[in-house]
Amino acid sequence: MQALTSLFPPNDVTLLAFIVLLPLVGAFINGVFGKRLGREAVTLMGLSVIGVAFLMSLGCFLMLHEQQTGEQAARLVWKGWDWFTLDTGFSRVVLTVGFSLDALNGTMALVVTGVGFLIHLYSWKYMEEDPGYYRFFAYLNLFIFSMLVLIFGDSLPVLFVGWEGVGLCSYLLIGFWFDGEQNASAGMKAFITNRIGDFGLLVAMGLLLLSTGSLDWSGIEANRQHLLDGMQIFPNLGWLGLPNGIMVSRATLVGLALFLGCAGKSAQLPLYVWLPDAMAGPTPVSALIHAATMVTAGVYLVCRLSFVFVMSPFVMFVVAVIGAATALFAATIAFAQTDIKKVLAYSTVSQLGYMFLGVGVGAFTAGFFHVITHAFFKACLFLGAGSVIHAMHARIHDNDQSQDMRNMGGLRRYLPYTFVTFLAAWAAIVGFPLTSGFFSKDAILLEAFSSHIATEGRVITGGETLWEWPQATGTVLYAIGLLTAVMTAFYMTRLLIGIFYGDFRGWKIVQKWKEPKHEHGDHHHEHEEPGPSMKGPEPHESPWQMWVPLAILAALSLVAGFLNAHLLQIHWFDEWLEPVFKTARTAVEHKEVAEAPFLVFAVTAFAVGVGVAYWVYQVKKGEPARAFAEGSPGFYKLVRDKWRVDEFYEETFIGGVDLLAVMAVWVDKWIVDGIVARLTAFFTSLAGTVLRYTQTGRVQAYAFTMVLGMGGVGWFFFLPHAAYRRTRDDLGGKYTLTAMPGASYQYRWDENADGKWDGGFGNKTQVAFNLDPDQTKKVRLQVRNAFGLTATRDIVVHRPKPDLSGADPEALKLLEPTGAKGAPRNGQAPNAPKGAAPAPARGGQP
Amino acid sequence: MTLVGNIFFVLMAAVSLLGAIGTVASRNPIRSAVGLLVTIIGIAGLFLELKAEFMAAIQLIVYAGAVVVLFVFVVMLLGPDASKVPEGPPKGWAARALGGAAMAVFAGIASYLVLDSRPAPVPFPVVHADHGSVELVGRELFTKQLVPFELTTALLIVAVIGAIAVARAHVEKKTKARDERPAPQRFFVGPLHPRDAGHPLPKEHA
Amino acid sequence: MFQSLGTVVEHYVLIAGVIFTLGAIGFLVRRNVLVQLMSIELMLNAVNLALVAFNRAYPGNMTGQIFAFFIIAVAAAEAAVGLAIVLAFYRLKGTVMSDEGDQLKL
Amino acid sequence: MNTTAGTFFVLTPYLIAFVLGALLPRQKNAVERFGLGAVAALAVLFVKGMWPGAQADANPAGEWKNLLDVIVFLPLFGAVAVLFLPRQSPALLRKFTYAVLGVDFLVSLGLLSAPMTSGWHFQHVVEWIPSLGIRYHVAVDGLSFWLILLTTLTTPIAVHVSFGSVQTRVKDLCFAYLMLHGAMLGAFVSLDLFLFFVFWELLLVPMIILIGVWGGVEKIKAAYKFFLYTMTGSMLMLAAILYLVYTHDKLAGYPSFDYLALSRIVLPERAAWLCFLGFLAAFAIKVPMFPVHTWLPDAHVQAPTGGSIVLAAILLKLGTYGFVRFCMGMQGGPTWSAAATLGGVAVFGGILYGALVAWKQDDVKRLVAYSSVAHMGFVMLGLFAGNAAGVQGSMLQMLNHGVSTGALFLLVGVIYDRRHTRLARELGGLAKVMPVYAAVFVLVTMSSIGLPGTNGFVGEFMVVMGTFTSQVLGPKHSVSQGVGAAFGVVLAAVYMLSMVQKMFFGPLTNDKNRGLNDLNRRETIALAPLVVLVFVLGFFPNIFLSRMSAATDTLIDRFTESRKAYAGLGPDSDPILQPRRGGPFEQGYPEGPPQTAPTPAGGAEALNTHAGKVGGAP
Repeated sequence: MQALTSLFPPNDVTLLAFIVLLPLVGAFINGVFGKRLGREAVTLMGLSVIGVAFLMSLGCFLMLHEQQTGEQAARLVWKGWDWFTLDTGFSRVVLTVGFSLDALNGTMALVVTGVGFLIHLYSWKYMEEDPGYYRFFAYLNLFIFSMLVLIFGDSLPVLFVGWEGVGLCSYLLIGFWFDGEQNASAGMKAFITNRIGDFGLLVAMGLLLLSTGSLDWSGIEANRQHLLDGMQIFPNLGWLGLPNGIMVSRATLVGLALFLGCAGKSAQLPLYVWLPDAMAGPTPVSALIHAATMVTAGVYLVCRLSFVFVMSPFVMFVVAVIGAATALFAATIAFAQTDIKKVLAYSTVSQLGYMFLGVGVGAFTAGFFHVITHAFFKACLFLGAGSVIHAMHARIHDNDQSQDMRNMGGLRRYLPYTFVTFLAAWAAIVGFPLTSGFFSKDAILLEAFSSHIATEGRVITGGETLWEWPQATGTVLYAIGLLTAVMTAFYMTRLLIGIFYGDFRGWKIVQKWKEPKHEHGDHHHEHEEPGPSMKGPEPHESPWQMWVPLAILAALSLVAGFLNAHLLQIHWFDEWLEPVFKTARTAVEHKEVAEAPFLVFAVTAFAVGVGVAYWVYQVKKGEPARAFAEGSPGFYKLVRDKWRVDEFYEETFIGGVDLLAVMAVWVDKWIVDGIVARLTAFFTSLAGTVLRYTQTGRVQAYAFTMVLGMGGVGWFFFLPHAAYRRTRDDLGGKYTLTAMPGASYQYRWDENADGKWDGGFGNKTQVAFNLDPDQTKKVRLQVRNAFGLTATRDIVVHRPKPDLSGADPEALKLLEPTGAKGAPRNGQAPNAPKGAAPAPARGGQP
Repeated sequence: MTLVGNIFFVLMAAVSLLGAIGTVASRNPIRSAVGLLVTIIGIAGLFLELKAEFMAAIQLIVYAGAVVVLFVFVVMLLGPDASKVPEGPPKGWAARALGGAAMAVFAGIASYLVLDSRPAPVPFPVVHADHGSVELVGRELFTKQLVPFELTTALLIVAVIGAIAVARAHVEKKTKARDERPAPQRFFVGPLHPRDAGHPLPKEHA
Repeated sequence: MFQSLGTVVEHYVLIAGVIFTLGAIGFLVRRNVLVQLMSIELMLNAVNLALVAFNRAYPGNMTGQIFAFFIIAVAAAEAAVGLAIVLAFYRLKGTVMSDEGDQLKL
Repeated sequence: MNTTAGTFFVLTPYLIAFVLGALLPRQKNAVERFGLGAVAALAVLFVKGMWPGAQADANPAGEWKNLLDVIVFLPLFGAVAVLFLPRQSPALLRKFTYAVLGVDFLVSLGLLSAPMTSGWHFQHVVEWIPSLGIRYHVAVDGLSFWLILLTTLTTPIAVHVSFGSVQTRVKDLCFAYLMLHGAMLGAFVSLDLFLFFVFWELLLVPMIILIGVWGGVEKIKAAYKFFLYTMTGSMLMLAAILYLVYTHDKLAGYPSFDYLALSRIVLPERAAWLCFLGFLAAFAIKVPMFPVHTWLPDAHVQAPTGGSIVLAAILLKLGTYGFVRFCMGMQGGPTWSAAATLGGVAVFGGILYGALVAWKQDDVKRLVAYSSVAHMGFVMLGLFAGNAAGVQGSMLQMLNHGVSTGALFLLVGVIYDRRHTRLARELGGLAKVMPVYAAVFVLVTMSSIGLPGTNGFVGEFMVVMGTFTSQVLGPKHSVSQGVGAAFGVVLAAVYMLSMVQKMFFGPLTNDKNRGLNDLNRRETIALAPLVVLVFVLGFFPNIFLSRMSAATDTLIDRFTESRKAYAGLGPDSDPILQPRRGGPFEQGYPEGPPQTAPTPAGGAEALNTHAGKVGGAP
């Protein structure tokens, strides 16, 4: 450890760059040369880079642990190169491609590289047969790279690189089997939904830059008090009783925008719809990206910017409420799904809701702890499901069929290792006492009840006080959380029983299965021992490359809870993360409550959920569920169709934008092009049609028109024109009038406009005079030409009063030295008289 | 200025004006051409008066020697039929008459203004003896004005080619006619009968 | 005044103006294309005269005469092409009356 | 001698890299070798730019003043020379064109020897028409620098692509490309407005030839539309230029078309607005901005692939470049006042509307064309934001758009060459048969929609951040337009990914697509530099930004000052000249009335003295 520390001083930890770089190298080599390298080399490359990255992360983590003493937050920093500079006029932000490591992302990095490595190992055999093997590993490595950039990034834009990078990898991996129309469009859906979230993040960055003048963590934290400035988000609406519009603090806007980003990435209401569809990708992808790591990025961001979020109680309320609502909502959908990956997907959404509930009430440590434990048990569940699907695939090469719970049952006999590990992960997620899920979920629920965001003493600049949480918030949130826990226990038990207990129902999906027998309810009993021709290959246990990761993850799901087991007075994780959330925790208020009743409630919830599910699906063989479905078919169908949210979005938002786009195309074609191009063309051709009648084709007619023009010129010369040119100098008060020259013109003037000419006709072409401010003078000019014709012109000259009330201070400054009449004037002033301007300009520069 | 000079000026001015009237007023194009010639000679004389000997020479050589001769050629080539006035009312007479009248009025105004716009006429200054000589103009032409001068040569060549191209009509028809009946190629047979040579037969042989 | 005839620029300009006007009227009034071309030559000559006269009045350089020289060159070219067009026109129409040449119409 | 040697030494590493890259690989033909050499030279350039302190080594004193002349006139003379080559041997014509463009590219690398930290570089001033104050004044600064390099890089690529697909009238093609190339470069380097206008108009000719001769079914109509739109704007701009020159003549006592002189003029309100609108018309049509954008899709759809690449990558940049240089640099007052309104047009008419229309296009090329409208909306928005972040972002986004959209048009051309259709419904599942093509296409798509790490992101991000913090737009509009622009990011993903989805993914339904070949060597060579640039621009934008910053800072100063002077002017006061600023950006200022005709030689001189002596006597 000493050696490591001396090799990498805390302000220049190149090791961080290596951790990030390694997966990128792997991705590049696998992606570009993978086809030629062969499977073994690709496997070696893909696994080794992640393995080494994990070891390096471990090294960094230990270094960090060494340096972090007590409350003082330690940071390991690596600064790469200057990316670009945002010079906004009032702040200058040099964005550096740099990484930093503290307790929060150090823990996260361990999870990402550790779980990532296990899943890489798992994919070795899982994807073995796939022709796009090298592509898969390239994408996976690229994903790890992006994820590491996301969590290591020292500023929001660097984080954003990883943020969108994981979105891209998710897109590519969901659409990995792109020849299916559905897979590809699921990828697109994921990417676009994520992009809506990214839009929020982009807006948040803009507002943060505007408010705090910086984009990196420490800069934002240092200047966060500016976030309490008010901002008017609505025009003045006197008639609505809002004479000053709607005034909110910038923190609220920033927080909402950030949370939009988090909701997109972490599949919260209303942007959760992409995650269940994302299950179209290969199962290891679902485990890695859509359960363990990427989807928790939103929670990570809330934790990372916790000091921004707590500035606005409203935002925290929104985070908590949306988290709770998502948890409940997704759990209801999971009740009726039969695709095992879909069940797990909705369970993921639900668990993510838990995490947001936790961070929303200010329990950042508890929320983040759930991220860690969830990564273990959900990855284990997904990989177990993958193992099951792998086994089913031996019987039927159909993605939908091999994932359908109705075709499984009794698999524990065929897949013993998978069953045991799945059981362990199941125990964790349903909150079996002393497993990891039990501790982390319990902590969140307890804090939901007891914590809220304090508001006293904090006001928006401009006087309005911050919004306060309603009284009952804690209780309601706790109740929802508890209800969700019961439901989680129920549907997870249903899943477990559906897959592993009972009899194997998969015989019927071999090709020679006779349809008529399928229609009757319990017929599959008679086919437990079908003829050899119909039996086909049996489901079989997976090779070691697949069950070893399962075993490790299962073990972790069971024991990881002891890192932070409040029940046993272990607070290691709390203390470890304490420095990170120090700022934010000051804004959170706690009620002191007794823990024992909550423990009872939690265990009861687990017992009720599991017990009911056991009774329904194991004891009664699913009879009550079927009865319920038949009893209220409409409702059941609604739940099975996921409350038709996708269809609702399709009709409203997507349909709306679609309509808008169709209208835009129409407008482009008929209005814009119609007015700018077609209408102009019409008028041009109309003019052409009319004017061509003037074309007689005879040369002399054309010459005649030419002569007419000359006649006009002659007429102009025949008449005298009393034109003049005035030079004015409003500041100095000097005016000259110059009569314009003409052929044999003679002039006479009447300078005081008394009706008497000052003299006879002569060659005097100019008069000059001075005026006082606000003085008006009338001058008359008469011109006589060679034919003796005369023309007269009355000229009025007015000197305006200097505009001293002007808004522009610059103009005032210009006016000041010349305020008094006849004052000496600065030759450099922009309004210098015309004659004087060229001389200095010419002589000014050699 | 000597009296001889005055007389010469008056004479040349009168000659050129009369020639111009003759050009415009004659019914016969040949007479118009002769009027033009007279005008040109008159103007050349005025050039001499203006100490522009080179220009006078050029005026005579190019205009009198080339342009007017070209006009006469064309008039002769077309013959009297070409200038015959076709039947029916002339087209566009109103425009022509009005245009002529307007032109005359305009010229009157312009002349009046020219003469009246200055308090005193601008007399000619004394100039160097070389003014307008061939040497000086040549030097000017071949040094400062070399590029425009060369461009003029290009213009003249293009004009010649263009004139030939425009005037030489129905060329294709002629070549086609020759192609249809190629001349026999018998070189050592002695004098040929016109029929064999491809020429149309004289009347008595037909 | 009489003895100074031909020694002021106005005299020449006046002559030039008259010749130019005659040329212009000839161009406008006459229908014979040949005469019209000759009228154009008259106008060009008038311009030349004015240029040379002004050059005599302001003899700082030779630009006036050089310009007249170029005008003569261009006029020669113009006459050649113009007459060629007249020939082509005659072949087409059998006459040289300009009001027959109104094919440009519509 | 010294400067030539200096230039040579600066170029040496690139030349060596080029030679090595061209000679080392085995069994390659000349064109491939050239491409590889260019890539190697680019790599060296990249390494050198990345090297800490590399820029400090450059010696600004050793600039060769004729460099820009060579860059601009080499292709123009090449175009004339092509006319004298035999039409019957297209191979010779092609080689000649490659040679000219290649040499031009190499020469343009000489620009890199200038650090672009202050003032004009490679400035060259020659009197042209002294009596009107017209000069041949070319120079390069941070604003035009990268656009020149983009041009010299992109045109060879476009030409290379065209030679693959166009087999008819090769001579005319070579002529058009060379002339277009020279004219575009000329427009970028001109600092005399007359010269600028000449080049600006000159490039119309080859472009309508390109569209009208090798275009699609409705090529003539598209060429007309392009020409008429652009011409309309140009004429209004000419009027504005002439008015400025007239004003300068009135104020300073001598006419000048020079940018440095004209940018000192501050006009009173009405005249300023008319002038500004004249310039804006020309540039907004070229960009194109919202109501006058419809020529672009038509032109793109009808143009051949190479023409589309040049049109998108460079020609549109002339509009934005012109706006920066001439509207912001010369018409600060009205530009400032109009910025909020025009920013709204850029957001709603450009970014959002363009994206929506693009989404509903079935013709892939048309879709990319509308995406150009959206992207150029970003560029214009950054300019309207008027702070360093926004303007630098815009300048960067110009390069990005050139690279990404150029590559996209190239890729669309690839499939058009194979299938002779560009309709997305005819395609589908292509990723199966053309994996490399699909990979590159997805990559370029990601760069186009601004995925971080690729080039598109940095520009868009800087523009959006600049918009949020803009003082020019005002507190209310800056935030709302920033939000609008950020939402454009979502729509970009929608239309681009729908296209990728329709073209590449899903089952391979159309039997005609079954036997398609993947990218061939010619196409790969053409794409390689663009793909490299996607990442270089994405990860190391500072290479590019560091050479712009001095110029953008000066521009913004100039913009702010002339706006202040404009605000101080009453509505009906006379125009004024701002005081001289001095400093390196005033180098080459037209100091006085230009010298009239040079002293005559020989006899004429004698005549003059003679006339002078006797002239006074009657």
